[in-house]
Amino acid sequence: MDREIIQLNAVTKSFGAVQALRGVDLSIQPGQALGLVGHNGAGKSTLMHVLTGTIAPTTGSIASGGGARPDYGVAIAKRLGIRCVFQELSLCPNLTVAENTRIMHPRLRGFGWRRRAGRLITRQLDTMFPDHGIRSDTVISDLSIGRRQMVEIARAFTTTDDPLRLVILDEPTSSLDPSTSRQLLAFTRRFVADGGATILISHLLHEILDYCDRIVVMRDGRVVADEGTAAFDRAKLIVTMGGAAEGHAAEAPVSAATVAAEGPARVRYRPKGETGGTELTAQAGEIIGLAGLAGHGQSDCLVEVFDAAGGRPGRVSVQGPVALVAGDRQTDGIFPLWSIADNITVRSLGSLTQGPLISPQRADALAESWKQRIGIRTPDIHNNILSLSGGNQQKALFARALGSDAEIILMDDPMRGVDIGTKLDVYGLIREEAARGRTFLWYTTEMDELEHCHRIYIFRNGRIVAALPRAELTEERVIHSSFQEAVA
Amino acid sequence: MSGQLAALSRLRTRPWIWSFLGAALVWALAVILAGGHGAWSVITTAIAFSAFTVLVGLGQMFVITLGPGNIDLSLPANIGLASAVAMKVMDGSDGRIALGLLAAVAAGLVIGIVNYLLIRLLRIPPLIATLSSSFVIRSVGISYGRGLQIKPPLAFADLVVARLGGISVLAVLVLLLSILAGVVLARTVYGRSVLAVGQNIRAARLAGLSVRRVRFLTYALCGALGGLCGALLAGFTGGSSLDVGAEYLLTSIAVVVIGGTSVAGGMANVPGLWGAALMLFMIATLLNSSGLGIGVRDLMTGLIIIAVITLAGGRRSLR
Amino acid sequence: ADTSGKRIALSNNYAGNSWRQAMLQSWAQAAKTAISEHQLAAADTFTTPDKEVTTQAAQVQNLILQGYDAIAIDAASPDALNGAVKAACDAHIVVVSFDGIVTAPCAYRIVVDYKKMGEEQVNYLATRFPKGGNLLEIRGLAGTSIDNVIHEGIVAGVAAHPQFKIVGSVEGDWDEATAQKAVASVLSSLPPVVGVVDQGGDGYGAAQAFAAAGRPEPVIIMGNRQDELAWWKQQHDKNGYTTWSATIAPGISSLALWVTQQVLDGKTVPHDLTVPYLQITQADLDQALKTAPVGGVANITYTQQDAIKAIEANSKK
Amino acid sequence: MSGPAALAAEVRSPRPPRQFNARRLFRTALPALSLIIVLLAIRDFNPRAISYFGFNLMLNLAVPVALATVAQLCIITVSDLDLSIGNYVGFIACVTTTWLPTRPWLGAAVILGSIVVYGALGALVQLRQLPSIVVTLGMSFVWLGLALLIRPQPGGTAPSWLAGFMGVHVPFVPFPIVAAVVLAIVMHIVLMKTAFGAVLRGAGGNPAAVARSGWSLLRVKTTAYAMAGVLGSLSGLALVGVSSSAEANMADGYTLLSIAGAILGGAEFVGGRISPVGAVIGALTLQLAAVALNFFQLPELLPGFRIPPEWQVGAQGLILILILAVRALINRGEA
Ligand SMILES: Nc1ncnc2c1ncn2[C@@H]1O[C@H](COP(=O)(O)OP(=O)(O)OP(=O)(O)O)[C@@H](O)[C@H]1O
Ligand SMILES: Nc1ncnc2c1ncn2[C@@H]1O[C@H](COP(=O)(O)OP(=O)(O)OP(=O)(O)O)[C@@H](O)[C@H]1O
Ligand SMILES: [Mg+2]
Ligand SMILES: [Mg+2]
Repeated sequence: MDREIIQLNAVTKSFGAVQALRGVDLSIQPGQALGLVGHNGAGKSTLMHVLTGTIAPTTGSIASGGGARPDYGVAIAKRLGIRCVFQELSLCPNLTVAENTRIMHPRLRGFGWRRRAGRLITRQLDTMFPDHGIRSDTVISDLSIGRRQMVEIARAFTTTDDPLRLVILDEPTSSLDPSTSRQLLAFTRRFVADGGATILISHLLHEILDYCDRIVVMRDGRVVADEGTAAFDRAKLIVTMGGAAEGHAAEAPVSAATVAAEGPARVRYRPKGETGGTELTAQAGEIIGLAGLAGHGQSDCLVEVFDAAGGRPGRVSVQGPVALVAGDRQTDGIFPLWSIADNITVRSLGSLTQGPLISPQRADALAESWKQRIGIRTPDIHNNILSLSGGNQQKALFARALGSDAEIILMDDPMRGVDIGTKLDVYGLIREEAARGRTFLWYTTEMDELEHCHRIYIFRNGRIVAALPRAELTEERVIHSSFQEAVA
Repeated sequence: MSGQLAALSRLRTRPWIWSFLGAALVWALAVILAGGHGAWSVITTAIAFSAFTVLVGLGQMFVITLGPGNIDLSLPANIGLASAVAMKVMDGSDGRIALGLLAAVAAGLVIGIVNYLLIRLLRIPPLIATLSSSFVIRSVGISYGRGLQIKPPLAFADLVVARLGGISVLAVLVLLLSILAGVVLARTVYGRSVLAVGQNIRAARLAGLSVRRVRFLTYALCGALGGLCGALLAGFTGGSSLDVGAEYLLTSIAVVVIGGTSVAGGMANVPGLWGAALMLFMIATLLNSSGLGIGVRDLMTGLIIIAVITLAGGRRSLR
Repeated sequence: ADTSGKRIALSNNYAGNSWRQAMLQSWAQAAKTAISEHQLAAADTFTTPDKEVTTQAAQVQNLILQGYDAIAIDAASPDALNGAVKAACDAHIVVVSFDGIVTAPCAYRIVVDYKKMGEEQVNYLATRFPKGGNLLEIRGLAGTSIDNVIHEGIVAGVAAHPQFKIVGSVEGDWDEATAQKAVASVLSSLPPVVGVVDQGGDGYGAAQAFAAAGRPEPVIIMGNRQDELAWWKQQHDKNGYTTWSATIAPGISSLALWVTQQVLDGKTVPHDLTVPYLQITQADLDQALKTAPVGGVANITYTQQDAIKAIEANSKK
Repeated sequence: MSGPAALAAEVRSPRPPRQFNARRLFRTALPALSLIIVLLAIRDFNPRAISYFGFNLMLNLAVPVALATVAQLCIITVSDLDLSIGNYVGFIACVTTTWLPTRPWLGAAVILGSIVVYGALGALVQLRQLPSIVVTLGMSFVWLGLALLIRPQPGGTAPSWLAGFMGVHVPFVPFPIVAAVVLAIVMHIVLMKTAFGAVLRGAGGNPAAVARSGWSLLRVKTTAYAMAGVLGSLSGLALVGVSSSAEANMADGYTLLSIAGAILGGAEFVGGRISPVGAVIGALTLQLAAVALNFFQLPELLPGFRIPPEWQVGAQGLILILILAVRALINRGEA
C-alpha cells in the first residue's frame, strides 16, 4: 500500500465554547474514494478546513509522507496536491470563469494566459460535464448557482505544474441537479481509478454508498465509524450518524386523499408570455412540487409569486402573506452580521412589536422555540449566524419562514446541505403545517422530495409542461416531461 | 473561519470605546499644554459643538448603514439652505420660532425625498445623485437667500446657546435624540430593516422587508436632520449662511466611520458618533492652542486619527 | 477706440456669501450702465460650482473658446490659473484680475494693499492700547496668498509695536461659522487678550465665541458685513465699545469692469493698480450701516470716472 | 451513461450565455454614451469648441483628473476607498514646483518616498483590518499638512520639460485626447487583461477565496495602493504641467471628482467590479459637463438668454442629472 497523502492525529478544534472537533484521527491513501457523512454541525467542514490548512487545529498533529508537518498551512497543502471545493462558494463573483482559474494557478501568467486558462477550464468542464454550456469568458455572477458549482468543481481538478493528489468535495452536489451530480460522481471514480484520492461529503446517502470505497461517519466532532463501504447500508449509516430519525424514515409520504382540493385558489401562476397552457394553482393545505431540470423557470416562478403577494391579481395572483426559504443562502438568505435569533425573527418583526418597539423577549422566545423544533445546533441563539454549519444555517432559514405569519411558503430547493435526520423532521413539519392550512410551493431537485407533494408541475424552458397529481407521479414521467422536446 | 467568534462579536460592538478614549487622551494633552487651565470648559465647549456634528452624523449614519455606495453629499447645501429658510421664516420674531424650525425641517425633508427619487428613478449611484442635487440646492439657496445673513430671533439664539450648569441644553436634546436613534435602530421594524438592507439587499427583499420604503425613509430622515441642523446652526452662529454647512461634508462622514459604523453597511454605532465628534473637536483644540503652524497641525490631526483607528483595530472577517 | 462691440466675461468662483453677492450686483450694475451707454456689447458673468482653482482654470479656458474680448477674474489662486491666463493672453484676450489676483505678467491686477491693511490693524490697536497686550489672530484660508499677505502685514505691525504679542492663531477660512468654532476651540487655553486681528468678515463669529465663553470682548477688528457693523453699533450704544474696520469693497468688481473697458479702449493702463481698502471708523459707522442692506455688506460701486482717476493715480507712480 | 444524462446535453442551458454578454456590453457602453451626449450638446452650443484648439483647451485639465480617477480606481478595485487622493495630488504638485526644477534628485526621492508611504498604507489597512476610509481620511490631513509645510504660499514653477510635455502638439489629434486614450488602454490592460490584474480584482470580489488559493492579501493591497500612489503622483505632475504653479489645496476637489468619475464609469464601491475605460470616460464627462454649462445658451429660443449667476451652479447639477436621465431612459428601453 502507498504511503498516506496526509494523516491527522488526535486533531481537535474549538471555536470559543464550541468543540467542533474532539480528537479526530484520519489518514488518506492514494486511490481511495472516501465518503464523509454526519449530521449538520458534526464537524465535517471544519475537518476539511484543517486538511487544507485554512484552519489550524487547536491540538493534534498533521503528518504526510511519513513525516510530521508542524507548520502545516495553505502553502504546504498546496504543495502536497490537496485541493478543496468548499461548502460555501469560493469563486470571485466579479471575475470570469477563466480568471477564476488563473487565481488558483500562479503558473497561468504571461502572454496569452487568458486563452490558456480558458482552454484549461473548458477542457476540464468538457470532461466532467459534457453538456455544461458554460463559456470561459462569462462572469461568475451571471451564472446560476448550479453552474457556479460546476466551475468550482472543475477548477479543483485542473492542473498546471503542481501536483494533484487529493480533492475534497464538501457537499458538491447540493446545488447540482441529479444528472449533473451523476456526471461528477462518475468522474471522481475515474479520477480515483487513476490513482487520485477524493473525500466526498454529502447528505445524500445514496451518493456515498454508490460512489465511495470507504466511509467515515462523524458525530459531534468525533469519528464514530471508519470502514469499507460494504460494511454499511442506508439504514446502518443513519443509525451510526445518530439516527434518531430512523423511526420516521419508513413513514409514508402524503396521500393525495388527505387534502380536500377545494375552495378558492390561494396562488395562481402562469409563466411570463404564456396565455394558454397549464396554470399553476395552489389551495390552502396543499403542497405543490415544482420539478424539472435546474434553471428552467422554477426559481423565477417563486420570486414572481413572492413579488405578486399583496399586489393586484393579474397573470400571477396571490392571496395571503408569503414567506420564502432561500436555497442559495449566501446571496438570498442570511444576514451575515446578525445573530441566529435575528436571522430567524427578521420575517416576523411586525408581529413581535409591543407598541412601536420590538419585544426582545418575544423575539427570543420565537427563535428559541424554533431552534428546538427544527434542531439548530448551537449553544446560544445569540451567536453569529456564520458560526453555524452550512446545514444549520439552512435550518435557520426554514425557521424564519415557518415561524412567520405566512400562509404561503415558497421553498427554493431549500434542503441543500440539510442532513438526512433533519430532513425527515422537516418533511414531517411541512406535512403538519400543510394540514393546518398552509400552502407550500416547493421547488426541489430531489426526486424523493416530490413524493411529499400533492401535485407536481414540471417546468421546461420557462414553461409549465406538465401537471401531475401525486398518484401519477413516477420518476419516468418526470424525466420524460423534463426532456420531452429532445425526445420528440 | 478565523475563530474566537464570540469574542469577536463582542469586539465588533466596541469600537466606539476607542474614540472616547482617543478624545480623553487628546483632552488630557490639551489640558496639560494649557498648564491645567480650562479643563472643564474645553469639555463643555466640545460638547456644545459636537451636538451639531452628531445631529448631521446621525442622518449620515443611517444612510451609510444602508450599504455600500449609500451616502448623502447634499448635506452641506441642505444645511445652508435650511439655515436661510429658518431665518427668513422666523423673520427675527420670537413668535415664529416653531414655524421657522418646521419650515427648515420641511425643506430638508423635501431635499431628502428628491435625493431618493433621483436615485430610484434615474437608477444612479447615491453619490452622484446627491452630488448633483447639492449643486441645485446651492443655487436655490443663493437665489432664495441672496447670500444675506439674516439674524435669528433673540429667544431662539438664546435657546440654542443656553447652558445649564455649563452643559449645552441643545447638546442634551441631541443626546436624547441619539438615544432615540439607537432605540429605533435596535428595536423598531424600520431600524432593523435598515440594518438588514445594509447587509444584503436581496435577502432583505426576500425576507419580506420593503426595501424601497426603507431607503425612502432613510434619505428623507437624513434630509430632515440636515434641515434641523441648519436652523439650529443659524441660531448658534447668529445668522443664516449658505456656507454654514460646508465643513459637514467631510465631518459627517468622518464621525460616522471613526465612530465604528461599518462602511460596508448593516452595522451602525450611535455612541461612536459622540466619541468621534468629541475627539475631532479635542484634536482641533489641542492643535489650535499648541501654537504650531497650520501645516504641522494638519499633519498631527491626520496622524492622531490614524493612530487611534490603528490602536482600535478593525473588524476581522468571519469566515 | 470704439468699445461698443466688445464683450467681456467675468470669471467668478463662488457666489454663496454676501460679499460675493454684492460683488456680482456691483458688476451687474456697472454692466447695465456700460451697455446702455454703448460702452460695451456684453458683460456676462460665469460662476463655477465649486471653489476649486482647477474648475476655474477650466472655466477660463472655455471663455477663451467663447470668443470674449476680455476676461475679468476674481481668481481662486494667484499662480495656479496662470496657465489658463497665459492661454487667454496668447489668444489676444485682455485679462484683468481683481480681489483674488493672478500673477501672470500679461494680466492686469487691481489690488488692495493687503499688507498695509494688516499693519494698520496693529497700528490702530497701538493707539488704543499704548501699553500693548496679547492678541489673537484669525487667519483666512490656509495656503492662499491673500491670507499670507495680510498675515505678513500683521506680523510687520507687531514687529513695529513689540508691546503686542500674538498668543493664538486660528484658521477662520473667512467664514463666520468656522471662525466661531476655531476661536471657541482655543479660548479656554488663552490668557486674556486685548485685541483680535483678522482678515475681515470673521469679527462677528469671534464676538460670538467670546460671548459664549463668557469672556470680556476684546477690541475685534471688524470687516464690512452688516452683522459685524450692527453688533459693533449695538455694543457701542451699550458700553461705548469702539473699534475699526478694514476690508476690500465688493464694488471693486465694477472698477474692474471699467478698467477693462479702458484697456479695450486702447488706453495705457499700468498692469498693477492699487486701490485703497475700505475702512470704517467709529465716525463713519452710522453712515456705513445705513448703506449696508440687512445681512449684506457695506459697499461702494465705482464709475468709469473713478476708473480713469485710479489709472491716472497709478500711472504717476 | 444512458438516458437522462445523455439527453441533457441538448436541452440544458435555456439561456445561452451570450445574452448576458450583450447586456453587460451595453452597460459598459453607457459611460461612452454619456460622453457622446455631452459632446453633441457642446457642438450645438458652440461649434467652435469641437476643434483641435477647442479640445486642447477644454480637456487639458481633464488629464490630471483622469489620472486621479484611475488612481482611485486602483483602490476601488480592492473594495476600498481613498479620501486622500485630492490632497495627495496637491502635495505632489507642491513637491514638483518646489524641488523638481532646482533639486530634481530631492524631488524625485520625495515622490518615490510618498509612493512607498501609499503602499505602506495598503499594508496597514490589510494587516489591522482597518476601514480604508478612516485611514485615508487621516492621510488627507497628513498630505495637506506636508504640502503646507513645503509650500506655505502658492507659487513655484513647473520644470520646463513638464510644461513642455503637457503642452505638446500632437499632429491632428489633440494631446489630451491622446493622453486619455493611452491612459485608458494602459489601465485596461493592467487591470483587466494581465494575470496580475485578475488577482487584484479577485481580491476585491472575494478576498477569502483569493487567500485560500495561496495569494498574500497583504501583497495585493500593498500593490494596489502603491499603484494608486504612482498614478496620483502622475496626476500631480500633469496638473503642474498644465497650471505651471502649485498651491497646497489646489486639487482638494479631486477626491470627490475621482470617486464620482469612477462610479459614473461603471465601477461599484465594493466587489471589485471596475471599468478602467469607463473611469477615464467618466472623468472626461464630468469635465465636459462643466464646459457644456459655460456654453449653454439657447440662441434660437431665447436670444441673448443666459443663466443668471445664481443659477449657474444649479445648472451644473441639472446638466448632470439630465445626462443621467437620458442614460436611464436608454437603459430602460434596452433592458
Ligand atoms: N467560525 C466558527 N465559529 C464558531 N463556531 C463554528 C465556526 N465554524 C464552525 N463552527 C461550529 O463548529 C461545528 C462544526 O461545524 P462544521 O461546519 O464543521 O459542520 P459540518 O459537519 O460541516 O455541518 P454541515 O453538514 O451542516 O455542513 C458547528 O457546531 C458549528 O456551529
Ligand atoms: N418589491 C420590492 N420591494 C422592495 N424592494 C425592491 C422590490 N423590487 C425591487 N426592489 C429593490 O429596489 C431596487 C430597484 O429594483 P429594480 O431595478 O428591480 O426596480 P423595479 O422595481 O423593477 O423597477 P420598475 O418599477 O421599473 O419595475 C433594487 O435594489 C431592488 O432590490
Ligand atoms: Mg459543512
Ligand atoms: Mg421590477
